Amino acid sequence: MRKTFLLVVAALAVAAAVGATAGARPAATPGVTAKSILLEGTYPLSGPASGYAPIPVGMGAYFSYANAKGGVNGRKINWKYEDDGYNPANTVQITHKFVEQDHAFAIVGGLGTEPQLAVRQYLNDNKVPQLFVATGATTFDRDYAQYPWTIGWQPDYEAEGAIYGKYVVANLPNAKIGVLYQNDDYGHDYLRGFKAGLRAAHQSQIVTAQAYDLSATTPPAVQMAKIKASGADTLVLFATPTPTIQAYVIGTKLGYKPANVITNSVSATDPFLTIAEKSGSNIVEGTISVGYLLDPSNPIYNKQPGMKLYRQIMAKYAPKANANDPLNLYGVAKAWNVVQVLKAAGPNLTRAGLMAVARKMNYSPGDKNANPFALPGVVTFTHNNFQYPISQVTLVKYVNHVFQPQGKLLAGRGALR
Amino acid sequence: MQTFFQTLTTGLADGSIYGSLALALVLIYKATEVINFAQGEMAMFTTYIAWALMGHGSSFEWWAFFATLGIAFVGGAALQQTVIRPLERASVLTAVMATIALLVILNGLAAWIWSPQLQFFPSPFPTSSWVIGGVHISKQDVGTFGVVMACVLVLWLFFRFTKLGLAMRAGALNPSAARLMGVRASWLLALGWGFAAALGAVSGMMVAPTVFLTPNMMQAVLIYAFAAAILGGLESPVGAIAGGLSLGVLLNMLGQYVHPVTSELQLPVALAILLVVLLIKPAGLFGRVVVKRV
Amino acid sequence: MPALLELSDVTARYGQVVALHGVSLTVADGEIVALLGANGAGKTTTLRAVSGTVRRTGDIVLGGKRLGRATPEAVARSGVAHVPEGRGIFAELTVWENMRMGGYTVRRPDFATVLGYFPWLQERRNQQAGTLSGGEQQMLALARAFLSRPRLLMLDEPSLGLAPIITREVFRVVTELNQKEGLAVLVVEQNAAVALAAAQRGYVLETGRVAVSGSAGELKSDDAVRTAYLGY
Amino acid sequence: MKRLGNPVALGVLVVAVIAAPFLFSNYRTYQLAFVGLYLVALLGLDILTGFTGQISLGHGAFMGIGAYTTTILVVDHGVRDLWTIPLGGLIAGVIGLAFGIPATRFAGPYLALATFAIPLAFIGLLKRFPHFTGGNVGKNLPQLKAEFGWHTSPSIWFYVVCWTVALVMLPLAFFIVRGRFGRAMRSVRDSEIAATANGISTAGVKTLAFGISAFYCGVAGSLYGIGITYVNPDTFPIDLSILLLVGIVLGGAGSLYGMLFGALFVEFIRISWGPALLNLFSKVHHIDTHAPGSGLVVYGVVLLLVLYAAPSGAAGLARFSFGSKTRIIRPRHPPGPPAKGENA
Repeated sequence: MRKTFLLVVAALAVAAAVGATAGARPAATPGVTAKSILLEGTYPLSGPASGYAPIPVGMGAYFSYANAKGGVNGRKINWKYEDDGYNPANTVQITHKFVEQDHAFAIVGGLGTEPQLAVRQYLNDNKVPQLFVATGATTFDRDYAQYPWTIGWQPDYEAEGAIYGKYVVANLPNAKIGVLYQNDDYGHDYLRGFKAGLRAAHQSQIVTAQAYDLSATTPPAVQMAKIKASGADTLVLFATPTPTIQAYVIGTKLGYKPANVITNSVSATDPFLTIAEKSGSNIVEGTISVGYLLDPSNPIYNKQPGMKLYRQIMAKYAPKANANDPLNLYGVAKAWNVVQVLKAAGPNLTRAGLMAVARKMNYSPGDKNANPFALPGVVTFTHNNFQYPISQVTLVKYVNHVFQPQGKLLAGRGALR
Repeated sequence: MQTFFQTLTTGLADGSIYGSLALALVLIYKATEVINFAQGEMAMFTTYIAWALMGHGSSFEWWAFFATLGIAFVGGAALQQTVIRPLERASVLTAVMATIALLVILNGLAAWIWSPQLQFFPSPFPTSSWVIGGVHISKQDVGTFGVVMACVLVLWLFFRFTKLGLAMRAGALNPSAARLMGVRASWLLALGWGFAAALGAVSGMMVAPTVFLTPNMMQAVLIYAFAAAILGGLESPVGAIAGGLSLGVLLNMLGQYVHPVTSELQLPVALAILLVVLLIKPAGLFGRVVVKRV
Repeated sequence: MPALLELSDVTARYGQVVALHGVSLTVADGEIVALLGANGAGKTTTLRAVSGTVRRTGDIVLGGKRLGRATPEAVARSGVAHVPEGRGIFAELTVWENMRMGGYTVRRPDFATVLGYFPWLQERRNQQAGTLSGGEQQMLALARAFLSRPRLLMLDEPSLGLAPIITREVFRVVTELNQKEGLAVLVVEQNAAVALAAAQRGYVLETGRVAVSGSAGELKSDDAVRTAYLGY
Repeated sequence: MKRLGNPVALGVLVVAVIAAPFLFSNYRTYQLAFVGLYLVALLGLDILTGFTGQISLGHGAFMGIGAYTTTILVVDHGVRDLWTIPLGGLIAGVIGLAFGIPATRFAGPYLALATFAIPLAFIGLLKRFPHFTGGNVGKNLPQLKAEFGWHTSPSIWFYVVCWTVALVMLPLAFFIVRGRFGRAMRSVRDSEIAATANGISTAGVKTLAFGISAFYCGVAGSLYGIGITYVNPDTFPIDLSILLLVGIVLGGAGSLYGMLFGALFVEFIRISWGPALLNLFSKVHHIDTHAPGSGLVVYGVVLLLVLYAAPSGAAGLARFSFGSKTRIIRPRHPPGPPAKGENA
């Protein structure tokens, strides 16, 4: 009799102890004090997607740099992030903690389509900015009316797919195309954009489209064999890094030599393609992709002022990080944009004020305030019903182990100055 | 016809990986009646060690391959003596949870020490393939199959012909009788874990070139190794290898020729086969049903 | 003759159940000693106490070496061969593999001499031990025990499940090993008559204590022992 | 009344549950609501693992089935979310029963392996029928609105719903475990041979235990879906099944009140205690607390320490301190060297 009684009392004591550490009382505007602005975000530091772990490190480096230069209107940025292991259930609980206990001013750069989908409604209900989500899923830009507190940042997958479609129409009008795409929203966004870019006339150029599931335990050998059998002379890869590299290697193993290979920008980074080449693939050379940021692993950008600034920041504020990893530069570039938007929102910061600024951004070379870490000429622009912050990209081609820019910037999303 | 042979060789290569890991599971189960859920992560961790020894994967070195086998052996034995032995008397639940704790720790440690980034792992075999009658047989597949089978053969010779190997087999069958003959039973359990860890290292190093080195690379392979071990019967080493090979070939054939088995259904299909086999033969194809006298 | 094995005030328990309450006995070099008693008297537990396969206290000395805290494998390596209840045969291994296990602790096991005593083992060498008859398995256990060149052989109810003529054959071989090879034997047996025929001395255990002890002749003539264990 | 569990302890628990929302912040109450639903899941799994001795690594998937049932009914068919809770449990329970029938043929480690496959197959099937399950994109659920005249924050209302269900299912668990069926379960756990000898159909008991545990996990799963307001295949990974087992071991398999401890651990280790432990540790010996994988190492080490320190978990400690003799889980190996080939 007494033991169960003791057990329950002991358990409740533990619960009470846990409860005691309630958060601080919220100031006038949550997350903002005279001295600081609290920004928080969730990232996969463990589990299958932990490859993206460098992004928040890069953001932290830029925020430290900005703080050292006087911060934002006299306030220092307090940047905190936690591991959700790419499991939406964790993302939801951690985001509740950010909002209800830590009283963060804004949730910044949350990574992963599904995790951010899981918290979008909650953040909008509580009127907390879901700023610059780290996912290219089109819904985060397109559905701004339904979710006013949510805004994307990087070029969305559908727009990028459309650019590849336009490229094929312009340069490979009678190519036979074999597509390997991931059967989740990531792959579907790319494929939908690609077909839109091809427009009705060229749909028939796609001779086969093979789906691949990320949770599958064997490489896409079967799919690649079918693409080879279809006689496609142009291979299009819309998959995350691991299956993309495996596709390159299996292609060579099967003796498949497509004339052209187009690969989505997420997987077409120098480190990943080097791995494909080292693993013996001989169809990597000549890969077509797109880019919108400077590429630290590519020596041709070393002379750019943005690259010099990036290397200084990383050396000083994130010495242990690998500065050649494009994910770090992605973090720094996004953090730059966050600081610009915070400055523009003025000294009496409010969440609504922040979103208003983010809805009307215009950082362009013309006004001498373009994002220094983006490719020269890339504009960060949002206005009324055009809520695609970065929608310009430049075609790049992988020539002797380096992505060479090919011609001028292309606008993925309709008319743009 | 061409794709049939290609699928067959890939299937045999995959199968040899599942088989070697399944054999490692059987080695530990026969000696300690514990299913080692951390077998996959032990293989992954030792593969990272090999990667570090090979100058962060710059080029494949055979000396590093054998050095890793040695380290894996010692590491496996040490793990048994420190983590598993104190729980020898505990319940099956505690034993299962101990190996799961090991799984989580090793996974976290690998990401912590070597970063979760995708890494290249060199293969000892060229990625080109022989072309025989229009069929592309990848040298890597044949090499993988060869290396894994060679290691399994060495292990078989050890168990069959050496005194220590015989003692380990006897210890697994009847530990108390073996101790009465002067066999140090707890040493043998450590040896069992050592061999299992070394086998895991072999399968890890052979599969890394295709699935690339990440802290989670072995999780998928482990599930198929479980299926192979059960298919063959947890008691029989021969069954584990046969189970692995047949599963590898079956999955590749299904993927190639049966339309609805798209990539996400490969796993459920494999597990369905597993359940069906177990319903017919609860001790697996080669296992023997132990009649228990009270 | 100095005592080869000496137990003084040895107790043993299974969990909370105490099976031996202070047993003392000795086995001299080259002597056969019988351990008699009803079921549950503690005969098997005594052997287990010596071989360390049960939690025990008290002094156990073999040829001057204290074995009180030794593990089973250490006891085996110091010259004690214990053929346990049910003989401890590895059924799935072949006869010859069982034999090799017998010689596990010896650098060059003396198969020739053993085959002298058990010639039929030669042509059964590749047969699975499990397929041997009860008597043959007992003989294999004896051969295996002898291969480890022990100083003391402990047998736990060798007659269990054997026909009488087989039991006599087993004891004949045991006696032969004792005389020719000078092997001391401590044998636990239900069949008191056969045991006392072979043994020089004996002890009778009751509920974990030594009730009666003496030479084989004394025990055979002792009325209490006769009615209780010899049945006439 | 004794049949429904120790009344005094239950009374204290009810008082505490009522008091909590007034004492703690909104966010803590939200977390404590999850403690409630994890308690329901752990009670179910404890009935299967603690009382019937069958280890399952698949009950995360039964929570998934409950959550998806609720989501599909609420989102696609407009059913009120509260009514879907028992429905989620029933459907999971039926599937649990269906799986229980073949599962009875496996023993110990084989069963752990077979159930290891359930969550993986579940995720595969979810993705195979995207139009029905929403596939990888998953589905959002509307946030729970206060009803029956209560106008309070969604977190508080979610807390009330979770703990109402928990405080109904706890005595129900006692009823199951204390009854004749409970004794049959314990005999199956302690020795299947002896149980069969006494005329207990071990297959029947195991199958029913599977069904009951799946029902409990299904109910917990639909609450989980309602609380997270989103379901997709990544939400029910194998780690969830492992976490539930960890809760059982920590709480003390075979003790229902111990599950309260287990639920607290399961909810707080990942989000609060794990990072806190890491920060504490990093002060002593400088490490980067954001280093990838560090959280996993802490979680694994804590689990190992628990296994060594208290193999029978918190409940075991409570019993130990009261000097009670009964072992929660009889050691599988009898004293002395483990006998070989004990089961198939």
